[in-house]
Amino acid sequence: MTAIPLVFALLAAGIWLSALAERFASGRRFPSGTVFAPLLQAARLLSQQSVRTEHPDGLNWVLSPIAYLTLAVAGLSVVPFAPELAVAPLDTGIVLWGACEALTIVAVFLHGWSANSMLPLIGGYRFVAIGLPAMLLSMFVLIAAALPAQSLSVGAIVESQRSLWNVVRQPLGLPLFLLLGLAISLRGPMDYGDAADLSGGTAAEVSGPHRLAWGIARLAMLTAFAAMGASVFLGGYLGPWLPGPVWLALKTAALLLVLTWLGRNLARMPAPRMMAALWLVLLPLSFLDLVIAGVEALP
Amino acid sequence: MAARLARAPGISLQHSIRHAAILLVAGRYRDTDRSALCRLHDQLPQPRATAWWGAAPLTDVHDPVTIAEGDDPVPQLRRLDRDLLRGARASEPDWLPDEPPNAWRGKGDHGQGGKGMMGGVPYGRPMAMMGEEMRDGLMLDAMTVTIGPFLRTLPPGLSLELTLQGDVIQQARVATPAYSASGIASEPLLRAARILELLGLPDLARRARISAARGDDDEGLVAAARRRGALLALPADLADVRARLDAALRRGAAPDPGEECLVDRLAGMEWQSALLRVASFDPATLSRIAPAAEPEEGEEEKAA
Amino acid sequence: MTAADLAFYVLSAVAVVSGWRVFRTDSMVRASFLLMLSFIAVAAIMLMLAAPYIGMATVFMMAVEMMVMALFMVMFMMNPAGLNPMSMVHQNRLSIGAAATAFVGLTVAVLFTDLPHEKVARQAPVIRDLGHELLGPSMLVFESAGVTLLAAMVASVVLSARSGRFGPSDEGSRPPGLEPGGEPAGRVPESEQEDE
Amino acid sequence: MGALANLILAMAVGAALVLPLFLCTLRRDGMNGQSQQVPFLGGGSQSAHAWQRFHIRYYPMTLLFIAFEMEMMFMYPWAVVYVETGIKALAEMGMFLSILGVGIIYAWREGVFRWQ
Repeated sequence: MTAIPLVFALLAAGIWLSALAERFASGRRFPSGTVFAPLLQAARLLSQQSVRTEHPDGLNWVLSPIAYLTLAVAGLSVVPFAPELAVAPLDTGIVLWGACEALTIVAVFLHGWSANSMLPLIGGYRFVAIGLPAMLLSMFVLIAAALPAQSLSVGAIVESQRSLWNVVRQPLGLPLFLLLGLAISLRGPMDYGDAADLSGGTAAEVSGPHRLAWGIARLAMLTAFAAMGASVFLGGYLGPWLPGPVWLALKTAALLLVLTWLGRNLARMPAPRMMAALWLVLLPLSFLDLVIAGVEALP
Repeated sequence: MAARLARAPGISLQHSIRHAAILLVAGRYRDTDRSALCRLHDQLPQPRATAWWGAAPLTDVHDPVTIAEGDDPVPQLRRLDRDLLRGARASEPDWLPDEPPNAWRGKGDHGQGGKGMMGGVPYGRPMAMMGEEMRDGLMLDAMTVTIGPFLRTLPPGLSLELTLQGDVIQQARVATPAYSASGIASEPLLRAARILELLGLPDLARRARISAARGDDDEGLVAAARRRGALLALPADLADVRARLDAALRRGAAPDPGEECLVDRLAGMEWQSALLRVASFDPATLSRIAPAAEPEEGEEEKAA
Repeated sequence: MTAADLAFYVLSAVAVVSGWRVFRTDSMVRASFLLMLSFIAVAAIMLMLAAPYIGMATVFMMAVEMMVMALFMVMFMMNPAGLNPMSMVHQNRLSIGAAATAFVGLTVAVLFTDLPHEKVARQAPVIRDLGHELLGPSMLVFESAGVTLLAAMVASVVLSARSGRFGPSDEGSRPPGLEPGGEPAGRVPESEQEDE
Repeated sequence: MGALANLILAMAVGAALVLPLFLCTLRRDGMNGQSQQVPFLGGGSQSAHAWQRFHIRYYPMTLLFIAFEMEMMFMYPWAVVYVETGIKALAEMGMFLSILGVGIIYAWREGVFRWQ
């Protein structure tokens, strides 16, 4: 129960930080105080009208951003802030995270589908083609991380890194996991849902408060994802001197910055090529990661 | 003109009109594009405004904001934006009549305008019907859409009528040709910027536009594009696009694409690849392979 | 009534109502994801029944499976978004019969089976037990599941992919006629078109 | 049970935080004219509803994916007992994965990972 405020504090800080990092990375200098720029942007969107398209699937159009954000919260609630301090310290933590990823694909697809407009529709379908195999990758690397912990709970995975972080022990894990993070938070080289070649893809038709909600949900998913990555590969709350939640926040922030940088500085290849690369190059790499983790974990 | 905007702080050009607040009409436009311009304007969310930069306002527009061609539009745009947000300037009404594309109300079993499974015009539009497929032979719905003339990822003025099955183009037709930009020295960099944007590299695209506006040569541009995988991301069947991107970044001459018509080259291509190919042609080639009917100067962009 | 009872009734209601709505909505996409909602509610009941792994796995599996089902439903159904209202139920008499039989059969099975009565301990290591079962006594089942899945993969590729190693897989194939020996009902192979 | 209740509570709070954004959507509906609702295509138009029998180009891949997803469900319990069981677990899973690897290689030879 006490962890719920922590979850939302981390989400708020993460959203603000990544919005700021995004602005900073784009190399634009804004005359009005940079620190408040995300808030000004939010205020502008709030003052705009939310346009409806012709006969949209209204219910799903509204539900999909809400579901997206809710899934980010659900994913973050299995992440421990300190020993035994998580909203839901479930034994099946990484399975729940996997379910969140799967449902995120559904939410993004529905967002593209429900506008009844061509560009969002293509974005939604294309996202599914990339999201599904990318999800397989993340499952394999998470299972690899669960091997030394002998448990599927995120807390146990963090505890298993007391001697050595997983990022060193399983060097392939984090890069593969980051790719999935880019995919499910719709950015950079894995942004097949909301890409510029589709004029914003699933978000091409949304404006005003709706666009604000979608943006918040995307950044919330990015934050939840970074916190998960920090826990599974960077030792989560472990660290000297400072209390656990602070360490988790610091590591999350570091991963957020890495993700923002990657998202803006890698080219996106056409979807068919990416799909083939995921299955034929990256999936075998995740098998290799599993084998490395397996051999390393043998008693 | 678009290149000059890229340098301006506080202005960001949007890909979708739904994300913008102000429609900036930059340069002269063709008479044939008037209806597209009106359609685009009406899609803006309220509160909204239009600025005419070196362009003649449509005759029936009330209280137009005009900017002379030689002026810097940024201060005026910022003032306009502020006035809109404060409510000092009223939001513009629709320019097109408030009526559905087809009359439908009250028809059909539930007043939805359609009858049977696929018949009629439910909610004002018909449904897509089955069409031939050229790649895997599955007969599913073929959808015909017109994109452009003011889509940011296409050369300005170019409008394509595409028949799609999923995201693969079955048939393409040039609805209106691109505005001629042959005389402009910075054109290769602007074209490279469009390709980079399609590859998901907005920052590099902006760098190319700034370099185009300054008129200097950004030596590091090719290396930066290479580092970010812009050339690597293009698959082997887009090798011609890769060569043209490389040439455009160096402001060199592109290899000759041959005599084949643009629309024939697009058939069977996936969406992103097709747009990449369209964006990679230089204006002279484009006017040859995508036949131009009435060459005219001008550019249009939208800004927020 | 405890909180757990209340949760059980609410989740059951969600499962039943969304299952019913599957057949009342016109949109294929809505139908698929209503079915997903129904399954998720059942999965949540499983979570309450001390089956944490199976419950979570159900959510996980159903999310991707219904996603794929939605793709195919939209691909092959006329009027996929239900823009013109239509009936989602067919062969009513047969379906009612099948449903009634299944319901009676399952009810009888539940009522007359001697189900185990001892409670599962709150902290029982169910996932670990499942793992030992898979790697120990049920090893053969586990490995033959692998072979079955391989067969499923090969079969789905054979049935669905046109692009083959040796060119289009339907080359020279002739769709069956509407009546035995009749004209092909679908696309006629190009070689035969030339003959005509 | 407590963990589940907390999870649901956190999700409800999250949903409640963004819901107000859509309440103001409903309020402004009146100013949405018919010509504003036309789908955005950069000035272009679509002749029919975008909702159609959408020709997805990766359908054989989705079927392969489902088989893989099934297999994933065996891997979670395996991961938990891996260290206890040792080399035997490695061998069994290696066999299982290589059977599925054959599936991927076959699908690749048949050109499944392409846009159909």
